[in-house]
Amino acid sequence: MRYLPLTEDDRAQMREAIGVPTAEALYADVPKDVLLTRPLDLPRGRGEMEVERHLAALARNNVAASRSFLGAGAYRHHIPASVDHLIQRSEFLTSYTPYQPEISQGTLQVLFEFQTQVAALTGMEIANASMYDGSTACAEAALMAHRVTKRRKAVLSGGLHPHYAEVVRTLSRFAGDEVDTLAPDVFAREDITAQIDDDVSCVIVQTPDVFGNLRDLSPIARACHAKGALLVAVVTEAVSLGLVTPPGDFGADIVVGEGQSLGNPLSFGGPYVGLFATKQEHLRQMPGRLCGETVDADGRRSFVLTLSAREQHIRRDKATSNICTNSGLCALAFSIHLTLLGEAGLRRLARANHASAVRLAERLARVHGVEVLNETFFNEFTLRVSSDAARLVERLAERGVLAGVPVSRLLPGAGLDDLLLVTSTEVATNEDHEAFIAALEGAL
Amino acid sequence: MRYLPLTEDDRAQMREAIGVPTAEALYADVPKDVLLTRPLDLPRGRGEMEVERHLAALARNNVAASRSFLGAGAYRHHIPASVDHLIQRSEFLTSYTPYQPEISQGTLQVLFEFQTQVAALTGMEIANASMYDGSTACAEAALMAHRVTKRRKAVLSGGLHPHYAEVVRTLSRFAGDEVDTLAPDVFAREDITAQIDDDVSCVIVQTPDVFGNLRDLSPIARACHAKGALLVAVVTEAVSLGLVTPPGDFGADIVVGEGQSLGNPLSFGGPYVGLFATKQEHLRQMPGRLCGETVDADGRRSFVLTLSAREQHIRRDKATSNICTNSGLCALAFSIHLTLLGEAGLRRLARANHASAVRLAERLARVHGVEVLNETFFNEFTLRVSSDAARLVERLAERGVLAGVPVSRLLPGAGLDDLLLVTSTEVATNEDHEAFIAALEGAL
Amino acid sequence: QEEPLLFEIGRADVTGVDIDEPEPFTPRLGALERTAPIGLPGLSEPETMRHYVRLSRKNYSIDAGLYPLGSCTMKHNSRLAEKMARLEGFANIHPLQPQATARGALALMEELSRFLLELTNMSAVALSPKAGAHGELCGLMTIEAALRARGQAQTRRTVLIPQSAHGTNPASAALLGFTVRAIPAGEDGIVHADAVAAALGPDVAAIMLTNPNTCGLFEREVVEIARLVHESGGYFYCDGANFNAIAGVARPGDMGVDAMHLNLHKTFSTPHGGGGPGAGPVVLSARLAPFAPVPFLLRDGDSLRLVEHAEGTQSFGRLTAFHGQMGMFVRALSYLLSHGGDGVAQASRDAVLAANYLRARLRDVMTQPFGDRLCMHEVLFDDAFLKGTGVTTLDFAKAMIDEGYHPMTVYFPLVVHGAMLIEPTESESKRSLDRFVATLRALAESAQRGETERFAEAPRHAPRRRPDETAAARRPVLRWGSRQ
Amino acid sequence: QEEPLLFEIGRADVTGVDIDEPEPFTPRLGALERTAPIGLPGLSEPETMRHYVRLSRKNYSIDAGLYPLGSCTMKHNSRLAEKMARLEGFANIHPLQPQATARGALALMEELSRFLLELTNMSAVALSPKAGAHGELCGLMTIEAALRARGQAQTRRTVLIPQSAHGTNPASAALLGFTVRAIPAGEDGIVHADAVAAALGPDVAAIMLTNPNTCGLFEREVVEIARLVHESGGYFYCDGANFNAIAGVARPGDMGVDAMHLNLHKTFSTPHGGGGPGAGPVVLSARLAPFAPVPFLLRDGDSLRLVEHAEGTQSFGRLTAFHGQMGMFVRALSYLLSHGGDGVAQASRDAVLAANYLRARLRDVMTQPFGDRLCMHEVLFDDAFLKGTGVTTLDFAKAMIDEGYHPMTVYFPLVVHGAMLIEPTESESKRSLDRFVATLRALAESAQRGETERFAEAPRHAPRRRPDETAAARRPVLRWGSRQ
Repeated sequence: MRYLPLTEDDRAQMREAIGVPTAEALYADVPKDVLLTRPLDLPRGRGEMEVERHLAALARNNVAASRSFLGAGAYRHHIPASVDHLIQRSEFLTSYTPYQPEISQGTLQVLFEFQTQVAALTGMEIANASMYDGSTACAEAALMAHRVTKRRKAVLSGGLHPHYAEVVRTLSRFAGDEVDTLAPDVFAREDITAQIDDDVSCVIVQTPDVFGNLRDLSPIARACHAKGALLVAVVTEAVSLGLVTPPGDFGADIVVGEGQSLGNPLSFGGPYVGLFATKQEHLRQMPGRLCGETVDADGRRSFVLTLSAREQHIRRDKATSNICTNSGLCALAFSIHLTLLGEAGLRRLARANHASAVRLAERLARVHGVEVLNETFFNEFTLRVSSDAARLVERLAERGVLAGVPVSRLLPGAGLDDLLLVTSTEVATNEDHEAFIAALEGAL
Repeated sequence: MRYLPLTEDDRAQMREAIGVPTAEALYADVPKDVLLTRPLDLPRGRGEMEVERHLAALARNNVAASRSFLGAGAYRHHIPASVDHLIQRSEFLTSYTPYQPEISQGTLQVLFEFQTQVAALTGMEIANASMYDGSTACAEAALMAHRVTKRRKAVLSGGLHPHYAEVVRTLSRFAGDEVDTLAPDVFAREDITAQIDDDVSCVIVQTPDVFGNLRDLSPIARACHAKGALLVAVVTEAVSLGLVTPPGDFGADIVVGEGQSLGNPLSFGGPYVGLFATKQEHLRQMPGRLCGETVDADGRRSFVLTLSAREQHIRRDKATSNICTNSGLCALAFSIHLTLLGEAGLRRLARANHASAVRLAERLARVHGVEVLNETFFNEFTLRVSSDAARLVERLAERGVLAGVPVSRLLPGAGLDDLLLVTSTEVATNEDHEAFIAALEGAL
Repeated sequence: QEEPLLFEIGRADVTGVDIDEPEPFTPRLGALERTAPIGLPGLSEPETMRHYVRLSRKNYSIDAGLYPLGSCTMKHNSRLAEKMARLEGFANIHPLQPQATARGALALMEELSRFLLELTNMSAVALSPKAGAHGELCGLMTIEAALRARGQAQTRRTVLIPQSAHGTNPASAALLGFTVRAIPAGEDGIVHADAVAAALGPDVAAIMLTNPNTCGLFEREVVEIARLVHESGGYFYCDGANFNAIAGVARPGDMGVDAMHLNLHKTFSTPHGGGGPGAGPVVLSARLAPFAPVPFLLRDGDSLRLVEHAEGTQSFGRLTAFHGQMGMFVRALSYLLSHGGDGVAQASRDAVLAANYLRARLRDVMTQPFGDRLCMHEVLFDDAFLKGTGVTTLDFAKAMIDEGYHPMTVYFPLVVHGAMLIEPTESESKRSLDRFVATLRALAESAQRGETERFAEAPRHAPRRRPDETAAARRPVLRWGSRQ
Repeated sequence: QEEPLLFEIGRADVTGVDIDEPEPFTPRLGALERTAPIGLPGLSEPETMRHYVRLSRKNYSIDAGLYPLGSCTMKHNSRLAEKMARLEGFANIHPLQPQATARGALALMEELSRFLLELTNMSAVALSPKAGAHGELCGLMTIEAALRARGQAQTRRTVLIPQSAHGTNPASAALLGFTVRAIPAGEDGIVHADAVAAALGPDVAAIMLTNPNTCGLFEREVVEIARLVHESGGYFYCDGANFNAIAGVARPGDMGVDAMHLNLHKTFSTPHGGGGPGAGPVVLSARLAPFAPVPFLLRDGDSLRLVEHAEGTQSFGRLTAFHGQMGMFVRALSYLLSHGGDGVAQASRDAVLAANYLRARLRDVMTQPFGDRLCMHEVLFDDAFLKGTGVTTLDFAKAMIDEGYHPMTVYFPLVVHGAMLIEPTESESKRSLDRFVATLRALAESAQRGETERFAEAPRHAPRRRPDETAAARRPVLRWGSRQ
C-alpha cells in the first residue's frame, strides 16, 4: 500500500522489539467481543489511477458553474493561479496549528497579516485568525454579544441570510438564549430599531442583505448603542467591501463575514473561511484563535498564538468558544488573494463586479415578465418573475444556464416563490449575459 | 502589469539615480533607425482570466488522448499526483542549472540519483544528467562513437524510429559524417552485422524496435566489437526496461533512450528527457552534464557538476557537445516516478503494460481484415490492416478512438501504408479495448 | 534573512491582479460608496510569490519531517486528494445550484457516508459539522433533541467528562448550558465503570468519552460503561479524535456509542493546513439518527436528495450555512478508496505498532505514568525521568527542535505531570522511527547527565528562539500598526 | 539534518505506486525477460515526499530570492503558465495523433509564431529546437543549407565569433565542422565594423553575434556589421540570449539579422527547472526561411498543417523526434498574452533600468571594465576593485551566499578579468534592488577593509561549504555504489 512505509519484515522486527507475537496482540486491551472478526464490507484498496477514474466520474455528474449566476452567500470569482499554488506549499498545507512558534513563524505571520487585513477591510479595530465560515461566525457573534452585554436576546434582521438566521437560532435555542427574527425584508424597509429594548444584546443585520440591498447601518448602530446593545453586521460577499462603506464606519460593534469570495473556490459550500472583527475593548470576549506580536529571547520580532486563556484547551468549560481547528488554509488563500489585489486591485475588482451586475440588471429589466426589485445593490439583486422561480431555474439549467437562487430554496413557504436572487461577478462575460437573457426569454 | 513590480514613481527615482531623463535615454546606444517607433502590432496585455479563457479554448480544440493507442516513441502512462506536485516546488521549478553547489545540493543530489537510476535501468556503468530527448541523444551517441573510434560512419538499423534516423542523418550530414540506413525492417529480420566494416564507428539499433519487436542484441554487439565498432542501443519506451533484458546485458557500448514514459506527460511531443548511458571507459567522451560526488571544505559529502572541461562553456569549440540547457525538470520527474515505483513497482508496471498489449493483440488478431505481425513485443505491436492505415485512423478518430500511428506517417512512400503501430499501456481499460475493437470492426 | 510584514513592503497602488476598468456605467450604490483609504497594501505577483515562499520556509511540516503531535494524527497527506478536490466538477459547483445538477456531489456524500458507517457500525451520519469541536456540538445537540423528544431536556443537564478529556469536550458541553461533572480515571489511566456508576443519575444527559483515551490507552470497560449510561437513561458520546488507533479493527457501534465525530483531517488525512479547515461528521446510533441536523441525504429509490429544511422532520435544525466541508469529503473519500477496508485496518495496526515500538525503545530512558504497558496509537510519557535534572518538559520539547524535530504534544493530558504525548502515525518508516528514538534517547541521557544549558537555551537553530508569550498576552498587538 | 541518498533508504521491495498484478496471460517476450535484480530501490509515497521536499530545501530559487545570474535571465515564472501547460488538451495530446484532432495545438503554435515574428520583424520561425544551443545548430544548419543552394557550402567554412561569446557559439559551429575565427572587441567592449571587415572573406559562412553582447553592451555598429557580412556573402546569426534587453524596443530584423534563436526559458519566462527544459525557436529572415527544418507550419486557407517531411521542400531536415517543446510554447504564449505588446516592451525597459540602477548605485565601490557607461539589461563589473585585497571574484561570489543571495555569473565573459555579470531582470522591486545594493556595497567595503576571512571561508551559512571540485573531476564518482 503506497501510503504505508512499513514492510512485513519491518513489522516483524518491531513486534519483536515490543515483545508481542502478533499484530492482534497489540489490541489486547480491546475487549474480544468488540474486536471486528470479519473484513470490513468495503472495497479493497485501489491504485491512484482507479481512484482518479472513480472520482472523476462523480465529478462529471455535476454541472460545473461556468454559466452561473448563483450567489446567496457563495460567489464565483477568479482565483489567481499563484494563490492555489502557494497554499499547496508543503510547509503551509501539511503543518499543524502553530503551537510551536519557533518553527511556525510562517503560519503565524500570515495570521497576523490576515487579522490586519480583515480589520482594515471591515473597518474594525481587531480581527481574529478565522472561523469556520460566515454563518458560524454569525452565531458566535450573538454569543459574544450576550457575554459583553450580559443580556440574552438577539434580534435578527429580515435581510439576514435565512441559513445564517437558522444557524443563530439553532445555537441560541440549545444555549438557552432568545432570538427574534424579523419577517423577510425584500425591500430593506423593516424598522429594526423598533425592536430594540433593554433585553436586547444585539441586532444582527446583513449588508448587502440577502436580497442584495445595501444598507446604511448608522441609524441602527445609534439605536443599539442608545439601548446598550451591540450592532452585529454580517457581510457574505467580502468583495463588496472594496466598493461599499464598511460596517465599521457605520459604528458596528462586531462584523462577521464569509471570506470565500477571496481565494477560495465554491466547492459546494465548504470549506470556507469565517471573518470575525470587533472593537479593541471587546478583545477578551472574542472567540477563536488570535495571533499576536512579541519578541523572542534574542529580541527579534516574533508572532505567537496569544490570549489562549480564553480558549478551550486552557479554560475548558469556561472558554469563550469551543473552537479548535478553524480555517487556517482558507484564511491563507484569502490573505494571499487580498495581497495580490491590494487596495487598487480590490477596488477595481469590486467595480468590475458592480458594473457587471448593473449591466445584467439593466438588461433583465427589459425582459418581459421580469422585474428588478432593488434600488441599490452590489453584485446581486432580486428579480420578480412571472412564474415559479424554482421551476424557472430548473428549466434554465436544462438550457445550460444556472440562473440564480430561488428565494423559496432559502425560505420555503414564505410566499416568495416568484423571487429569484441573481448575481453577476467579474467572471461573467457579455456572452454569458446574452445566453442568460436568451434562455430566460425562451423559458418564461 | 501584475508581473512588473516597479511603479512609475520607482522608475522616476531610479532614472534620477542613474542620471537619465527618460526611459528612452537608456537606449542611447541603440541606433535611432532600429529603434521601434510604433507600438508592436500585438494585442495589449490581458488579465489571468482572459488568458485562461483564450488558452482553454485552444486546448478544447485538441482531442485529449483518453481512448488512445498511440506510441511510436511517446507513451501515455499514469503519472502519480505527487510527481507533478514535487516538480512544481519553487526550489526545483525556479532554480537554475546548479552552478553554485553550496546552494544547489537539492538539484545536484537528484541528478546523482538520476544518473544512478538510468545506469541501473539500462544495465550500464554510468549515465549523464539528461539530454533534450531520445532522438537528440541518439544523434549525440553517433557523434560520440565517432570520437571514441575515430571513425565517421554510423549504420542505422531499419528498426530504428524513422524520426530518430532522420535526426542522426541531419546532424551527421552537417558534421560531415557518413550514415548508412537500412531498409525498414518490419519483422526484425535484417542482418545488420553484414554491414559492419572497418570504417564503421557504430551500429544503432532500437529495442523494442519501432515496429515493436524485441531484439537480442548480443550477436550484434559481438560483431561490432570484433570490428572495433560500438553498439548504440536505443530504447524509446523506458518502461520496457522493467521487463525486458537491458541493452547493457547484451554488451551495448552506449544506450540512449527517451525517458518521457516515466513522470512526463505526452504534451504533443515535448519537453521530454533524453537518457544517455555508457561504459566507464568512455566517460570523458560522453556529452552532456555530469554530476559527481565529492566532499566540501568540512568533509561532508557533496555533489557538484563535474568534468565540465568537456563542456562548451570551458572548451568552447573543442567541447564534446554544445549542450547547455538540458532537461533538468523532466529528469526530476523521471527520477521521482522511478523512486515511487522502485524495482517492484516498475516490474509490476511493465507487466501490466505487457499484459494489456498482449490482450489487445489477441483480440485484434481475431478481427477480420487485421493481422498482428509481431512474434515478440512489449506494449506496442504492428498491425497489417486491409485498408490504408492512415485513413483508417482518421475514421476511427471520428468514432472517438485514437487507434495508433500509421507507419506511413513516419515513412511516407515506403510502401507500408497498410501498417499500423498500436500501443496499449496500463491506462487502457478493458472498455477501451472493446471500444477500439468495435470501432475498428465498424470502420474496416 | 528576515521577511518583513506585508504592510512594510506593500503599497496601496501596487497590484498583482490585472483587471480591466469597466466601461462607464451608472452605479447603484445609493450614497454608500467607500471612499476613504482602506489600508490594504498590494504586491506584484513576483513579490507575492517571494513573500509567501519565504514565510513558508519558516514552518515545519509533515512533508519535511516526523510530526509526533499526540492527539493530532499528523499523517501523510496525499497529493492525489488535493488533485481530486480540484476537479472542476467538485471545486466549481455552487451549494445552491439545483440538486439535479449536482448528482455527483450527492453520490460522493453518500459513498463517503457508506464508508464511515461501515467503519463505525452506526446508523446515520451528519456530514455538515465543520471540525471536531463543531461535531461535538452537533452530537450534544442531537442528544438534547432526543431527550426533548422524551421530555427530559430540562431535567438532564449534566454531562460526565473524564479529566483527561480534550478541552473541547467541556467547552462544547458548557456552550450548550450543560453542567460538566468530571469523572476521575483509575490509577491505571482508564475510566472505570464504578466511577461512572457513581456519577450517574437522572440529571445526566450523556457521557463524553474519548476512546482510545488521551493517555494512549483503550478504555477497557467501555462496553460496561455504555451499558450503565444507557440504563440510567443517558447517551454515550465518543470523541473520535483517536479513531486512528482502531479504524477497521473495532467499531464504536459495537461498544454502545450513540454519537461520535470523525475528524476527517486526522483519521482520513485531509491536510491540517496550519490550523484547518477540518471536517467533523458525526455518526449516530439508530436512537439518535432521526434528530440529525439538516441538510441530510435521503435516498428516494434511484435518486438522492438533500433535505435542507427541518420543518416536518425531527431534525434539530441547521449548524452551518451550507452542506459541510465538501472539499474535505472529496479528500477523505480519496483516502478511503485508496486504502480500502483492508488498508484502513492496516493503517490502524501500523499506527499502534509504531507507538508501541517507540514505547519499547524508549521505556528504559523515559518514564510512563501508568507503568509499562501496551498503548494504542500514541504513547504517553511523564517528566519523572527529568526529575532533579532542572530540565522541564517544555525544555525537552524545545531541545527536540534543535535536533530537527517538531515536539510532541506537551502538558496534555492535564492529569499527567509534565505529560509528553507522542503519536508517530502509520506514515513513518522504521528508519524514521529509529532515528527519532536515537534522538530522544540522546536527549534524555543528556538531560540526565546534567547538560542543562542545551535545554534551557533551546531552540537555538530554529527561525526563532523562545518568544515572550507573557508580553504578548499582557499587551496584545493583534494587527500591524497598532503597537504605536 | 542531512538527507541520505535514495539508495541508502530505499528498498527493492517497497513501492509508492499501487498497480494490480495482471490476470495470468501468455507473455510475448521471446527469451528476453529481465530476471536479474535491477538495482532500483523504491520508497513509499510518504518517504518520497519527504525525500524530495527535504532535498528541495537545499536549493536556492527565484521564488525565494533575487537570482542575478548574468546571461541567464532569471525572471519571475508565473503559475498561470504552469496551470495552462497542464490543461488536459495540451498535456495529454500525442505528437502523432491525426492533425485534425490537434487543431488547437497547431493554432497555438501559429499564434506563438505570430508574436515571435512581430517582436523580431523576421519572416519565419523554426519552432522545434529544444534549447538555445540547439537553436544555434538549427540556425547554422539553415545557413549552410542556404549556402548549399548557392553552391557555396564547401567554400564557406568559417564562422566569425567574438571572444566574448557564449561557449555554445563556438561549440555549435565546431560541431558542424566550421572553423571558428575569433573577432576581437574594441577597448569599449563592443565589436567594431572594421574588425569584422578585416576578418571577412569568401570563406566566411556567417558571423555569430550576441546583441546586446555579454558585456552588457549594445553592439552599436550592428547595422554596419550586418551590411558588411551580407556584402561579403555571409549570413548574420544573432545569439538571442540577451533579447530581454530589447524585446519590444528594437527588432533584430531591422538590424540585418538572418537567424536568431529565442530562449523561451529566458525571455518569455518558462521556468529553468534546475537546468531545463528550455526551448529555442529560431526566427529566420526571408532569405533563410525556405530552408527551415521540418516540421513546420503551413497555412492552407482556413486550416493549418504541420509539414513533417522534408521531401519535396528545401527544408534541411529534422532536428528532433517531434515538433518541439509544446509545453514550453504554452507557457511562453501565456507570458506573451499576459504582457501583450506593451507589457513586453515595458519589461525590457524595466530590465535595462534595473541593471543601470545597480550600476549607478555600485559604480563608486566596484569597477567596470569599459568605463562607466550605460549598460543594457545586465551590468558587468571586473575585479579591479578587489586588487590587493586578497579577495577573488569567486570569494566575493561565495560571500554573497552568506548574505542570502545567489551569486552573479562570474568569470564570464572570459575577456574580462574576474568578471562579475549581474542581471537583475524586470522582476525585482526597487526595495529588492536597494537591499541587494546595500549588501554588495557592504561586501565591497569589507573586502577593501581587508576582512579577508569572511571571503576565504565563505560560504559558512549554506547547506554546504565549498566542495572539492578538483577531487570530483580527478576521480569521478558518477553513481551511487561506484566509489567502492
